Amino acid sequence: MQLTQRSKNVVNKEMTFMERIYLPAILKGLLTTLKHFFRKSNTVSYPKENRPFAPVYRGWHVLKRDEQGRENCTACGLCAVACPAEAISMVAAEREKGEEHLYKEEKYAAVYEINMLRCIYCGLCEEACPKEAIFLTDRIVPSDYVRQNFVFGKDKLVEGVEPDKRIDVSKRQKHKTEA
Amino acid sequence: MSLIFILIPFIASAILLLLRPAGLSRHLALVAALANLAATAYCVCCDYSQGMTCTFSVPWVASAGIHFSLGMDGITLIMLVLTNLLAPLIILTSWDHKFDNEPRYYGLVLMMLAALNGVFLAQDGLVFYIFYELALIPIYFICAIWGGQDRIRVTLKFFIYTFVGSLFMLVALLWVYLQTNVNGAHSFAWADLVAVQLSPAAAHWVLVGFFIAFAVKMPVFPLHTWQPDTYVTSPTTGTMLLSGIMLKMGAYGVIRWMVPLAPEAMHFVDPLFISLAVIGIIYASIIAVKQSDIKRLVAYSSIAHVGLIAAGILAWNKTGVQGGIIQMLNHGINVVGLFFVVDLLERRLGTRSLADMGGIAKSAPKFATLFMIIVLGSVAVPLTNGFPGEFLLLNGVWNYNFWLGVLAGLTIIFGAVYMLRAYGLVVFGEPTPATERFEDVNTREFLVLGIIAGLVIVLGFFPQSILGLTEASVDRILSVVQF
Amino acid sequence: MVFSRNPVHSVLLLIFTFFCIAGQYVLLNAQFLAVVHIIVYAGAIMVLFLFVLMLLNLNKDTEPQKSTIWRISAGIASGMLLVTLVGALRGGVQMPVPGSGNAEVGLVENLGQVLFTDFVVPFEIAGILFLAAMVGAVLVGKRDIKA
Amino acid sequence: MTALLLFSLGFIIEKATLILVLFLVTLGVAAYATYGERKIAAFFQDRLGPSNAGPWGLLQPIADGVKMFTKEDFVPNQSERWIYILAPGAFIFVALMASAVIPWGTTLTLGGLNWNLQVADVNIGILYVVGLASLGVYGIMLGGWSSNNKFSLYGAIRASSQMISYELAMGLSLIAIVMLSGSLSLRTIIEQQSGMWNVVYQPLGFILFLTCSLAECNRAPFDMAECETELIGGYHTEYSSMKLGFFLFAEYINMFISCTVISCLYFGGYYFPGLDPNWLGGLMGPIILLSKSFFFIFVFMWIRWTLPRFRYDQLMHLGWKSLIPLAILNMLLTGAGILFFGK
Amino acid sequence: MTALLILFLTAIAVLFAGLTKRSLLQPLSLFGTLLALGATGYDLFGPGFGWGMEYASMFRFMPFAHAFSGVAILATVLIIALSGWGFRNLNSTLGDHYGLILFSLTGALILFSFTNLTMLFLGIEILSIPLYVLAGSRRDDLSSNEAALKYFLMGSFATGILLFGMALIYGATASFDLGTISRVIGNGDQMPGMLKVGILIMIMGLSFKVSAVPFHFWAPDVYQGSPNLITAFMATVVKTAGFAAFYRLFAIAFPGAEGFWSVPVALVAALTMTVANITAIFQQDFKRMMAYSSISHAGYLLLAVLAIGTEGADRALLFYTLTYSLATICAFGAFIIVAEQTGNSSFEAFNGLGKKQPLVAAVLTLSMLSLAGIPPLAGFFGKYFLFTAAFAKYPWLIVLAVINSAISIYYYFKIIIAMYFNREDSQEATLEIPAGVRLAVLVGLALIAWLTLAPGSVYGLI
Amino acid sequence: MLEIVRTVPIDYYVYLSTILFVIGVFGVLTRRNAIVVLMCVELMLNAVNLLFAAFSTYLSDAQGQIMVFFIMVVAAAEAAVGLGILVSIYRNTKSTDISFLDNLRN
Repeated sequence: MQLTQRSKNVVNKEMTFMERIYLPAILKGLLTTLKHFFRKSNTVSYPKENRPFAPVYRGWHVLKRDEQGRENCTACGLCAVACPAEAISMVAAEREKGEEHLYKEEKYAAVYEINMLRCIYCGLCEEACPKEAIFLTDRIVPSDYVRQNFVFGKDKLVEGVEPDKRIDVSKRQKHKTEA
Repeated sequence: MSLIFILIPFIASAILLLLRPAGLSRHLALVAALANLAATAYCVCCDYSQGMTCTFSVPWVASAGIHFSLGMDGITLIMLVLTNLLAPLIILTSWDHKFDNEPRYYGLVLMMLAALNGVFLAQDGLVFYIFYELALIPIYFICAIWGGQDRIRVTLKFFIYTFVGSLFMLVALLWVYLQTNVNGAHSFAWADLVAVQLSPAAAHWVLVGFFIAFAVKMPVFPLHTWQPDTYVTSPTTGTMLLSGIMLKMGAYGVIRWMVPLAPEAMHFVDPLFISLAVIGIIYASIIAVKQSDIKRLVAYSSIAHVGLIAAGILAWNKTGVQGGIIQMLNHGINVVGLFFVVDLLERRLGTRSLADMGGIAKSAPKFATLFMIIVLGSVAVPLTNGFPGEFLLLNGVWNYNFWLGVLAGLTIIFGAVYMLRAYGLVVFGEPTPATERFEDVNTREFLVLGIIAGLVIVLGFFPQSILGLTEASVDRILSVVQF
Repeated sequence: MVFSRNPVHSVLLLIFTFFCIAGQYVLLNAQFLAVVHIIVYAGAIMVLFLFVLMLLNLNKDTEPQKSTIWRISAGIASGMLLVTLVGALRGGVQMPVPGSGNAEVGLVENLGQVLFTDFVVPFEIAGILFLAAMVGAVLVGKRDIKA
Repeated sequence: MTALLLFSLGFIIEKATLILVLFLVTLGVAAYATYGERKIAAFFQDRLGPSNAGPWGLLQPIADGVKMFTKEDFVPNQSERWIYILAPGAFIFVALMASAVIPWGTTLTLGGLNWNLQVADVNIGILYVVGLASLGVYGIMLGGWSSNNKFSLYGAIRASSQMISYELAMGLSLIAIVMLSGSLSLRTIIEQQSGMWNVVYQPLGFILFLTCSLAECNRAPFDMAECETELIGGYHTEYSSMKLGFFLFAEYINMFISCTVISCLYFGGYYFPGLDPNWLGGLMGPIILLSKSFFFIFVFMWIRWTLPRFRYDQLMHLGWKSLIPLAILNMLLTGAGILFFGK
Repeated sequence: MTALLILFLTAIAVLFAGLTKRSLLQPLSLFGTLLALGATGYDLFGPGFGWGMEYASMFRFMPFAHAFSGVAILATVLIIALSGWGFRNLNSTLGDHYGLILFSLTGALILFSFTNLTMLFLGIEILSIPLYVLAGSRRDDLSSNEAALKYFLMGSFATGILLFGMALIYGATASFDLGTISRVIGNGDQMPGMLKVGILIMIMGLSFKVSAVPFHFWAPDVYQGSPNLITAFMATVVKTAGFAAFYRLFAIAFPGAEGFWSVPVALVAALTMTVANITAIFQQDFKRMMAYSSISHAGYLLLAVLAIGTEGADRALLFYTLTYSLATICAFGAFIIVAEQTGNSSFEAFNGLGKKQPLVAAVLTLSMLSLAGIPPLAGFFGKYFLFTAAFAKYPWLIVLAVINSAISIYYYFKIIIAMYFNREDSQEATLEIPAGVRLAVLVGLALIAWLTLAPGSVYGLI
Repeated sequence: MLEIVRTVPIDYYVYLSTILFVIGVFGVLTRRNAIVVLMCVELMLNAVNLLFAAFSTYLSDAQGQIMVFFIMVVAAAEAAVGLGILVSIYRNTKSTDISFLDNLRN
């Protein structure tokens, strides 16, 4: 019964004399490695230099604000529903008076947490979001020693208000629109 | 010719031991023994006045001066007569016995016969020694395999005793051998050995060495302790071989080897040896008187008689030596007769204790008569065969030393006492239930006992025939040795 | 080396002794011998010892001592042997010293000359010896194959 | 008398200087061999290798040394303390000793003085090297054993049995060389190759010797002793700090010496066609020799990063069933050659 | 030399054959040894090969060497003939066994012919080293292991001692050549202390090797623990070789110093026979008894060394070793059968053997009698020749020897008694005697018989 | 050169090797671990080697050194065989103490 197309019949055939003295094979191996010796190195000296990312790279999420610096997220929960790894959890809250400059709509996420250890960076939350509030970026999630620290709250997810702290997601939006 | 005496029994023995013809062994043994007897008879007719005859000599280990040489003179002839006459008788005495592994038994007997003949015929020191030892092995097996109670311990004692004794002889023989010089080499030939002039000290030790060997064999007090136990324990055939023939090897050795080889020191040691022999006579006689076991009694009587033979020979004069030779023959005949009687008694009564016997004369008159004749021969009543021998022996000792002669003479009295006491206890007195049913001798037994009794009487009447055979040889031996 | 409780220490001390002996060889102008000594003894034999010790894992305290009496008596015996030998050899070392010797005997050329001319038979015999020892070691060391 | 004294003083100074220089050179080469190893490994694997410490990472060995020295010096509780401490020392000592008999060049004229570029021209030089190689086992065995750790012990046992086994084939292949040159002195052997290198006559011997050298140095593919996948770190699992450093260092020194010996035995030592070793006041000789041995160091590393590790039984089979018979065959062929064609 | 080469080549062939055809091993080794025996015979009786008789003061094959080689090879032939049965349980190591035995035999041959201390040393080692292994060849049997270890430790200890003696002698004489040493010693009145000490130490070392008292204590354990056939080999070939070497060394190298060494050797001989014989009396185990017996024979054999210079000392040694070897091999051949049947090596194992297996019993009886030196068996002649040779020099020692051989009867007869007179046995003979064993034993017996009838044929050889 | 070597009297070498030898003998007698006993034997052999080498140099005779080679040969062979025996014993007893091995002495 052939289970796979790639299966190969093993033949214990007697080796010929040339095979048995091994030296040709060894020399072949040495030549192979020698070829690599003169090949250009592939090393990228991270963090001194960064490798350019693909436009579709999916990394550290960001919760976008609009132009006025209000959070887009309305805590609708669609992203959490869409998340196959169940990494997203949130607590919704009602916008109080005087908070209009903070939240775009009446409802907002008081707590928004993504467990980065569970997240599989599939981008479905991004797809699901009706408010263009969540995006995956090309930032790499930094390492840490404590598991708890990988549960990212809003402090790590929401982008800054100041222009220089804004995170550019234009490429993804473009990509998204294309899609 | 001489080789025949050894070859016949030896071949027969080899056949018996190797091929084990189950039913025929007795017959084969008897035939071989009779053949030997016939050869002896032929030899009796030779002329022995001119020294050795029938010599046979082949180099054995030429480079070491050893020759397989045999020869015969009068003395040897008497010993051959003794051996080959008794052998068929001894085989006949055991005819009715049912032995385990009969071929082996008769094979050993014949091997012993060969060895004994070899001892008497040997004209080479080492050949003598070898036969002397070879005789020991079959008798050891005979006694140890078919013997009575406690046989292993007793026979081992016997073996070691005699073997150790003869090793002393070997050492002495070697010493003399190393002094020989025949064209720059050593030699074991009798004549060469005798020709050696030893220093007195060396001769002294050589004599002691030989004496120990022969004294053990004969046995002479105080080296006799193996003997009664062995005689009692052995099967009767073994006892007969031991007492009838083997003892004589010692006495023969004294005549042929011991004294001629080292006469230089005889003066020093002879008194001691003779005294020991005489002490042995008296000691054995006294013990014999006290014995209640008839086999043991005969054993001790044998010590006493042999002691006398030893004393007579050691006196080393013509009467003594002649007496010794003739007495060896006669004692052999008598003691075989006595042991046969003892065997008959033991077989029929199941005991050897004198206390359990008595009154056999009534139930077995033929037996009683023949027994009587043998006993008379044994106590050396004139006109029986014991008499001339003992007379000459006593005469010899007497010539050597009056008091020793007197002491030795006691043996006659003691002998009469214990033999007749035993005879009386066995044959006369109140019969016991066992002895009442005592069967008289059957034909074969009668034949054997009859022959023995006949010999007792015939030899008693014509001692001169034997003396004549040996005289020349004895003279020669005595002349070889001057001291 | 003799007194050490731990066999491994004994081995090390013995190796040290061997080095000292090798030094003596050098002093005796027997360089070839010295190196061969190091190769054979330190390099092969003692490694073998160490190897077995480690394989069998015979650490210290696995070896009980022989009784004191035995040790003392052995000490006395060997002490006496020493005294006797030294006493007998003292002043007795007379050798047929040749007047002018050849200092080059320890050189490999000379040794080779002697070894492969006069001593070639023992040399070949030594080959037999090795073969026998090899077969023997294999025979005794091999595990039985349970048939 | 004074002359003699002066002579011996000069002798001592000459030799002492030479030893010192040699010591430093050896250590330096060994140190940079570690660097080279990492660099070359990186190149073989299309990487860069150490590059941060100094230009192209050239100060990496020094940084490593500093790191080694400052690490915690740890002696396991259940170890044989003194042997544990002794072992790395013994190992590196033996490794350093070997360079004494190697003739680094002809005579060096420096400062008006003639320096003989060989510490000791003993007439049994090659045996001396073999002897020291055989002693190398001790450091490993003692280290492995005294750690009181079964992985270490296994490593030690593997290493030592491997070294013992391969020593035989090595010695046998050496004999062929000795037969060719008729001398045990390395100097003579090199002088003998001023015309033609031995490798031409002894290709098989060279391969055997190379293989055995690899095994003797515990280099891949024969690095059973430290076989990380099975034995953690092999015989030096328990070692840390500079004791570990000694072990590692000694291995590189061994490699350096092996490579030099190979160059001397098979590749003409300080001779190179067209180059006179006496150029530059005699400095050319050492340069040639060192370049050869660097080349072989490179080859060692090349092999290491090419061939996978042997299985232990395969290793022993190779040693006993292939190399030794081949070495004997080589010996016989050489003998026959000498017999028929003369030297 | 021819014989030696044949043996060596046979050994190699056997080792190779051991890898493939195990059934071929015994015939092959038998063929090789017989060939070697033939070669020896050709050298000894015939015109000889005329080559390889001598080399550069290393060895010299004279009639002495040929004759002793004959003895050793003959013994080995018999042992190999026995081995078809004795080794039948060996699986993969059979070839090694034969090979090692043959190697050991080559060592013995060297010991018969050496003329140089180096050869003596190497010969002893080639003789011994295979035996260390063979003694321990029953690897899962602790007593065999023990035997091997003891033999090995004592053997190498003795080697050390022997070498120390050699070193001192070398220092004093500047040579290993026996002839040269003898010339340096001269008539022995100018011996330096070192030489004397050297000779004494060599006596010690050789005494260890031939297991003479007081250096004998290893022998009983080793004999008992080793496999039976190996014990037989040790007791015969090794002993022969050891004594031949002892004799050669002292006869060629140290005859001048006889006044010096003869008293110590005499003392060793006296002690050896006395202690061994007395100890043997108390033994309950056949092999152990044989061990003590062999020690006591060592004592007698030392007489030959003492008799150096006397006409016939070497012949006596030859004859004695031959008869002793034959008798011992026959005894072991019989014993192997008994031990196989009863699984027991004590004297009780022999009970009733005389009935169960008359042939075995007869063989054993005759060999015991021969060992005891009872006339007219060959053993007697052996003792006789030895004693005669040494008589002139040491009469007291001969007396002692004679007394000792009397003592020895006691323990030899224990076996005979057990076989014929102890009847408390039950089981019948269970084992068919294999043809090889029967043949070997009968050949041995025939040879004993031949030596009995014509001792001169061997005695006059050299 | 020879004169320099000979400035040390040969006696010293004899004494030294005698002492080494006796130490070896002592070890053989007292130690119970078979391996150590074997090592003591090696020590004895080395003492002998030293003596041979010393004599050889002082006598200017190569034979002594040849003998040393043979002794080394034998020592190596013996070591191999001896350790083989030890290993086989160890398999059975888990010990190399020779005094455990007295079951043959009844």
